[in-house]
Amino acid sequence: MNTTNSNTEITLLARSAPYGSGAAKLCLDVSIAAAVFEQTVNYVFLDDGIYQVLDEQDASPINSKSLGKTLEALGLYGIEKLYVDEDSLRKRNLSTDQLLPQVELVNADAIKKFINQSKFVLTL
Amino acid sequence: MNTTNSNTEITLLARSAPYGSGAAKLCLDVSIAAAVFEQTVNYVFLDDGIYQVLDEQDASPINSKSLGKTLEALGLYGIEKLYVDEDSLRKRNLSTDQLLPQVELVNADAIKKFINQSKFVLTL
Amino acid sequence: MKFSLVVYSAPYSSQSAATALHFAQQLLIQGHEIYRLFFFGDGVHNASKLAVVSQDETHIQQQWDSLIAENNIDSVVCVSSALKRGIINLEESNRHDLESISLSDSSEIAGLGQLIDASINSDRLVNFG
Amino acid sequence: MKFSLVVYSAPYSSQSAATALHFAQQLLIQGHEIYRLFFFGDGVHNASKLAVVSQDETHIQQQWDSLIAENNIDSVVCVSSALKRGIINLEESNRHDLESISLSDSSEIAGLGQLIDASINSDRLVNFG
Amino acid sequence: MTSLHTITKPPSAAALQSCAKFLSEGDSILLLEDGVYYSADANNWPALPLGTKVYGLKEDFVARGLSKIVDRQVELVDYARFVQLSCEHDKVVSWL
Amino acid sequence: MTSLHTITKPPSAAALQSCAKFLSEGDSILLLEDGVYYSADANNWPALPLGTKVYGLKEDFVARGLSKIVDRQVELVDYARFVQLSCEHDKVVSWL
Repeated sequence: MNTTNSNTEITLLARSAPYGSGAAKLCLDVSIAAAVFEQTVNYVFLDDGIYQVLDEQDASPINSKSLGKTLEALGLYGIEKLYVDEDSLRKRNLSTDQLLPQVELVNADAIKKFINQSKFVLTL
Repeated sequence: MNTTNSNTEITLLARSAPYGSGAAKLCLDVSIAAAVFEQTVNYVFLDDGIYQVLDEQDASPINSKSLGKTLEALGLYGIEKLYVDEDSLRKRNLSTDQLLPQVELVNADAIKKFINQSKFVLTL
Repeated sequence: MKFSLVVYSAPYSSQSAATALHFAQQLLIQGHEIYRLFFFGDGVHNASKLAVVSQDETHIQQQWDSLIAENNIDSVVCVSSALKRGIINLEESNRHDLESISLSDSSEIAGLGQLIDASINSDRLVNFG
Repeated sequence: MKFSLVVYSAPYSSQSAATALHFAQQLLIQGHEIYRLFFFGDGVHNASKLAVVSQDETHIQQQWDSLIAENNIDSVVCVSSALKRGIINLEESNRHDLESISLSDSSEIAGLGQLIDASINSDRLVNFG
Repeated sequence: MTSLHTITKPPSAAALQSCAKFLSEGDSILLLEDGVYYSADANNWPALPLGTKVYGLKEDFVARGLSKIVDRQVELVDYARFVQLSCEHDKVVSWL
Repeated sequence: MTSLHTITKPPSAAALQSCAKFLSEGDSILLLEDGVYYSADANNWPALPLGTKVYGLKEDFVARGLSKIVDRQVELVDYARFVQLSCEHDKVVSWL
């Protein structure tokens, strides 16, 4: 494999609610793989993906791992920021104090820029 | 099996667009099975299910069978009417002349009655 | 009461399979009867015996298999959904020289008539998908 | 150009698997190179060799298998998606005494690194799901 | 003939909006799986007939970090009560 | 860096509405699978930046009975052109 000697920018647009479907988990797995192979990852939460970064998730009652806890720990892999589309947040009547501490609100122009400068965009 | 000596009323609420997912086809299969076993079937199309009863479907370019054609032929199994939620139709800017000839527009009260009097309701 | 459950979703792709399993376990705890489990569409993957699940995840297929076998429940995968999704029994395997079987021993392949029968002969039919 | 395709959906449950297949066929017709196929999530079911499909339906798994084998394409199913969905090779089968194999001979099991590698080394990565 | 309507998809799928149009007297609603997000978003609630009981599956609220922001009209229940509700109503309608 | 954005879900999933917020100059849209229903429903079109080309996959329009009610701004294309469009843009963004 020829991965380590080139750096590619990847944007992940996480648009699905966690737990109900497997999409959020797949997106998370891609983010970790990309970070492990030293690619630059822009991890953006929009639409129902906003629900992935809600604070105080505890998935033990449904025998799952808490997605929020893993997202919180992504700094270990060099993914320091979780970008949240401010428009999606507003539409769901949520505020940043209900979200994980790592989130950073971004507007549509910032997300457009991520998409533009990335080689590869994945929406899940 | 102990099916033939009792008649049960079944309401199918078809809410998915055809072809994109397998849901519409599953619902159709249930309708035929129920009719074959001489149960009473109320086949109701609402939300994106409206798209199932669009006229002039020709799924040969995507190597599928045309769902519309099979729905048209359900009279053979004793399912004479395809009930269409008028509210869903209006919301999609469609009119009955774009739909299969068998369709009959119904309002929410009629659908509520179907649900009420059925032993079993399936939404797909 | 006599319940039948219909499961439309595959494990790990949708939470509904786990919800259905939990509901079924609770039915038995409360002394209700499960007349039939019917796996339909992607739900047929719940009855795969080839799943290899890591220790830290719930092995949903195995839990279904145990629940069904231990309680002697009638469990059916829909024939038209199962075969094209690669869920096959010994008979289909032999017929098509596939040399492998993917359907759990605790479930059998049958037609949609079993779903209609369940809707007639159960007090409640509950859908999970 | 060098393309890689990622397929997230199972055949028959979503049209996307058929769309991806059609797109891949057209790529080869136009002389493009397919660097890698990566089956992810429910997409791993495209690489099942146990599907039994009736004559009047398109056998999507078989068409993938032919396309991959005839054109010698690098085809990968994601290990973490595949095993828990019952898509296993000889090695996993032996390790867990399952006596059956569900993965097509034309595909192999590998990790997500292969997806990242494809995103770096292809001109275009196209997702279907 | 009363129904227990189960909602498992998030508000963006608008299943509760459809369901609400067809509710009869004595019907109840159970929010579970991703349906629990309705509870966090008052804007997305359709008008429900007066007296419609709304239940929420506690396990799914806790998993999603919503147990503290439950809408006041939602009563949290466990699986045992889910089974009881299925018996108390004449049928279960699952809005898949 | 231009993108070809593919929309495969019906208008009720609102993927085009999200996609529209992030379009850059030179970007195009391809409606396919259930995304083609956007073409039948003018109410559901979000505002697109001036000059955004919208393509539709012909096979999927015919399958769904929509080939006669195509919105005027949609240009029908076949799979061969789909592949070409993937090459002409710098990347493909699939709104799954």
